Amino acid sequence: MKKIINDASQVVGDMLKGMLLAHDDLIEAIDNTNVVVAKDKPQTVGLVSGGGSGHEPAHAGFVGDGMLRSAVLGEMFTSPTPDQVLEAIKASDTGQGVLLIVKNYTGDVMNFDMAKELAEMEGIEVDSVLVDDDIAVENSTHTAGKRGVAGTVLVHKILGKLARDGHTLQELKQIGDALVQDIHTLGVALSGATVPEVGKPGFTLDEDEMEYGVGIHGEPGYRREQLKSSREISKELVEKLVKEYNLNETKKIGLLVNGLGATPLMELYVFYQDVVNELKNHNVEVVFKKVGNFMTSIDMAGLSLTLIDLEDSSRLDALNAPVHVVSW
Amino acid sequence: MKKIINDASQVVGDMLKGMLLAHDDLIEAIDNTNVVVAKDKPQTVGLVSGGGSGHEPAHAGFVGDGMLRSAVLGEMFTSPTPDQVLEAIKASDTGQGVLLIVKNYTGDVMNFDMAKELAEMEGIEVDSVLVDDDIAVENSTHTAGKRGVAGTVLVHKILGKLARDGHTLQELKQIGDALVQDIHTLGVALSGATVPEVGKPGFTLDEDEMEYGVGIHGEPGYRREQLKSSREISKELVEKLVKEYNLNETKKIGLLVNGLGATPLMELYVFYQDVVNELKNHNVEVVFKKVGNFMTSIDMAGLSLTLIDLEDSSRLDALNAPVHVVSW
Amino acid sequence: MELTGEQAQRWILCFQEKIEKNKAYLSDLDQAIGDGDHGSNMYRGVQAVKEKLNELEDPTTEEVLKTTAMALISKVGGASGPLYGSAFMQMAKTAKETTELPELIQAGLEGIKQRGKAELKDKTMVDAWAPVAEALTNGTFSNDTIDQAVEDTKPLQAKKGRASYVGERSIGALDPGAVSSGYLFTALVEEVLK
Amino acid sequence: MELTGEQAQRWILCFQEKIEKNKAYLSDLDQAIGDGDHGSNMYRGVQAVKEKLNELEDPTTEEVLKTTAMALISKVGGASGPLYGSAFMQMAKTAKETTELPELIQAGLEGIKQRGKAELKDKTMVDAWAPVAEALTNGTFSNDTIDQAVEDTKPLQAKKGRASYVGERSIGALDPGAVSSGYLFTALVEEVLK
Ligand SMILES: Nc1ncnc2c1ncn2[C@@H]1O[C@H](COP(=O)(O)OP(=O)(O)O)[C@@H](O)[C@H]1O
Ligand SMILES: Nc1ncnc2c1ncn2[C@@H]1O[C@H](COP(=O)(O)OP(=O)(O)O)[C@@H](O)[C@H]1O
Ligand SMILES: [Mg+2]
Ligand SMILES: [Mg+2]
Ligand SMILES: [Mg+2]
Ligand SMILES: [Mg+2]
Repeated sequence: MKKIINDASQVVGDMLKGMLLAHDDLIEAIDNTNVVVAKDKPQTVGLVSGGGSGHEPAHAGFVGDGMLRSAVLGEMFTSPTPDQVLEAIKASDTGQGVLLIVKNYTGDVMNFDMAKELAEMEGIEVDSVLVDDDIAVENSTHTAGKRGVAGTVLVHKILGKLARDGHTLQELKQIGDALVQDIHTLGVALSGATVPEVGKPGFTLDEDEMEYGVGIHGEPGYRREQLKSSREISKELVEKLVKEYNLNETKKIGLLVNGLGATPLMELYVFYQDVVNELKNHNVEVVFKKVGNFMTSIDMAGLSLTLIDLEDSSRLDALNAPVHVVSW
Repeated sequence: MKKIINDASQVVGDMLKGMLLAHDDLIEAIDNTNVVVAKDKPQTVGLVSGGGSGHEPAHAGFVGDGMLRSAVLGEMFTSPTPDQVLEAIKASDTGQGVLLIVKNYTGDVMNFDMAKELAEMEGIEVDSVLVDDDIAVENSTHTAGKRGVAGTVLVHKILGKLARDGHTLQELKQIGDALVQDIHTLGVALSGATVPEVGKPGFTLDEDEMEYGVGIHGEPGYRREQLKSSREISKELVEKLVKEYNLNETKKIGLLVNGLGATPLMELYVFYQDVVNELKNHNVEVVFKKVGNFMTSIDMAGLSLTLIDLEDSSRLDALNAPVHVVSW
Repeated sequence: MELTGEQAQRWILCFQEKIEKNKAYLSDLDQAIGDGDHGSNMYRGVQAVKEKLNELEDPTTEEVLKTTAMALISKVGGASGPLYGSAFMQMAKTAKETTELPELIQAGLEGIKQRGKAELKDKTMVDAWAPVAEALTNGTFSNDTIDQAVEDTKPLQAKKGRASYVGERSIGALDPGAVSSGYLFTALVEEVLK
Repeated sequence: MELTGEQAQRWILCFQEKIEKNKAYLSDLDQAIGDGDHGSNMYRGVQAVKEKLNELEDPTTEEVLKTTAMALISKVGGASGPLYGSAFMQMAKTAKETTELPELIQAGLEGIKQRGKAELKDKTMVDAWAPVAEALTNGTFSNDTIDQAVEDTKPLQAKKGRASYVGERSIGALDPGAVSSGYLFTALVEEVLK
């Protein structure tokens, strides 16, 4: 493992310190927590998200006016604890209640749920939206369900804008529940991710291997095979993703090409070009696009593609609205 | 080599296509060239930069209102040719002349010089600023001189703002020449970079090795040794960099922590925190900071630290001014 | 079979030792079918528990269980934090009424099931807790109960938690949460039931 | 020793073949003290030159040299593009006055020196061009002149171009630009001076 760090067991705290020093105009931390809060707190519903660390810029990079009110940073790849989430909820409430945006992992769901219970005991209105955009996992009652991955960032952005516009907690919950059903993501990895404290990658791929359908914590995918060209990868991802939509009539969609950490921007753009070409074979009109590192998996090489249904123009407006955050 | 690409020899063109598709609101390309031009062209001096590809988001990511008017993309790590630069100059001139921002490499200098000669023959006023911020190389008449690296991005930003404000070509040249003398950078690598067409890294480092003072094309550094902690690396870089400034009195400075491609944001923040701590031992006040990937070296793991003298408040204002570009 | 506060304290401190000793093993088990952090998650938790418990003087059973619950909830995170936390929280609540061991363990099991919604044979820690709770209640408990319960998670396919993502590939591996729960019950045998 | 248009064309096409054959070798030489692209840079250039030259019918010496210059300038990039480009551009300009070989090569050398500001013994292509130009002028030229000039770049420390970054470590390696220039002159021998 080669990393520019100090103590591997302190890496989340060290990163957080650096982040706060670098962005003291936008964000601050609650003392003695790993909770990042926006300095600017209008009287609106506060959005709270978070999860394990290692997905930078998610989630702290999306804290600020027009997106999240606060982000809770867990240990590397480990859901944060309820007391930390509770602190975030308390710091995010201005009387209009708090909406939790939670990625669908057993740990996150349970820890955020417990925090919600604790906050409600303190008289704060809390609701939550569960993001489960990763179609690599089957959504059956026999599994923990689909995982929440890069599409989560689009939920932050859209609900963040609507919260700023003054929508109520109930409205945001309702809009959010519908929204997450229209966001779908699929990822590929060229290498595993190395958690600093573990010191070795979660999985290893041969020099000519890739894996389709990996999660953002090195969860296994659905197929391992020889490294394909960008064109072939885009074909597979696009074909699987468009199946999630009804494309009898031309549908307005948005695209998010997300790097997993170690993949250069150059490759993301090469891939984006192939995605656009591939989509010409399908009944869609691309009205929004975003290319970059938004929800990473530490130093994993690879990328994910997210599609979002933007037939509802308020979603598109929300995506295009200006924000004051570190990493949108 | 593991990359998400198609034909290794076509990677620059493929990337460019993706970039244009992804950012068609901001940038376009001149037909049959690898020149990226801002869609928005106010009647001001046009700034042109560029160089070999592989440094994404540099330079095309900085094209737009308030930074560059156009960027010329060479082959991977290879200076673009004079005819391409000439096209950029022609597309960037609105009658107020064009300023070239050139990184100090023999190839870039000569190709941009030839383009300047050609443009002048066509009656366009052209001047240039040479950036040589990399203090890893000695500045002697017996070498090609210091190299231009990440600090170049700060030159784009500051001169871009001043050009938008209506400064003349002569003024910008003068301001730029003074500016580049106050910007200094030093980088470290944990791994080499792999040019797609070459297929193997330009140099290799052992699992426990790092190299101080590398360039952004895998140029060798000044020392190879065992991987150090973030704290130790920051100490060495800061100590070497502050020597370039007169710090008898407290000086206002700006910081740029730049990832070289494969290094996660997490590490950049850990390092930034150490840099700030280290600078407490020196007579500086940090008034501007930036952390992210701005001038990369394909998939190299590592980072660079840039210091800039911001005693002159117009520089700070220029850095803080809003811009419409892809990657600032 | 009442559990005194002093016994409860020794029980949990013994659990801490077992987790510390088997930290790497638990993570390796989790690496195979999860994300490889169960050992470090649990270790982070029981270290905090140890610290808190050592601050208590002559605690009641309820105090020990509640202190353990709070420390685990606030230090572990992941899936196991809320699950172990809920187990100890339910035990602490029950301890207000009774400190009978079978009732306590049964309450812990209920806490886990409520929080995690897992059923028997979903290949989770429930598969360790349920047979132990039952055997204690029926008076059929022996050391073998624990080993058997843990071992029985091997042939199961995971239906809950991170291991469910690997589908059929989870068959043949021990469930890490069941193994760590096994340590909890072995500690109980060594410190209380011996 | 006048250079006809037809000879000039054969000369440059022969140069193209040599670059094509030695592409990898030139890049390897550049990898050692530069950035490993001299072979692919030159190859990209001479491919374009070949295409353009094949379009010409009965060209004059000036046309061949100018076409070569333009194709190299617009296709090579890096350091060698402008340098070779300037060399051929100066040769083309001189060809308006005279097509005597010594004068042409001398003009090429001037083009390189003007563009790159390198002196003799800076370990650049100048170290191949200067001795050849001089020997042609003095009538002392032989095949050996080329080999010797190229070989003589080995002990030098680079003072210009990318190789200057490696300082003393450049000593002992051949300069890639001198080697490719050597091919240019060998092609001249084979096609014109033979
Ligand atoms: N829904 C659930 N109900 C009961 N136990 C569960 C459930 N989900 C996961 N577990 C237990 O949690 C263990 C994994 O814990 P851990 O690795 O610490 O958390 P994470 O899965 O978040 O990384 C599993 O081995 C399993 O025993
Ligand atoms: N200032 C200079 N004057 C003359 N020749 C030079 C100069 N700088 C570099 N060269 C030549 O260019 C060659 C390198 O060319 P090339 O590798 O194609 O370009 P780059 O250095 O930009 O990668 C060197 O081997 C040397 O012969
Ligand atoms: Mg985990
Ligand atoms: Mg080069
Ligand atoms: Mg785990
Ligand atoms: Mg070279």
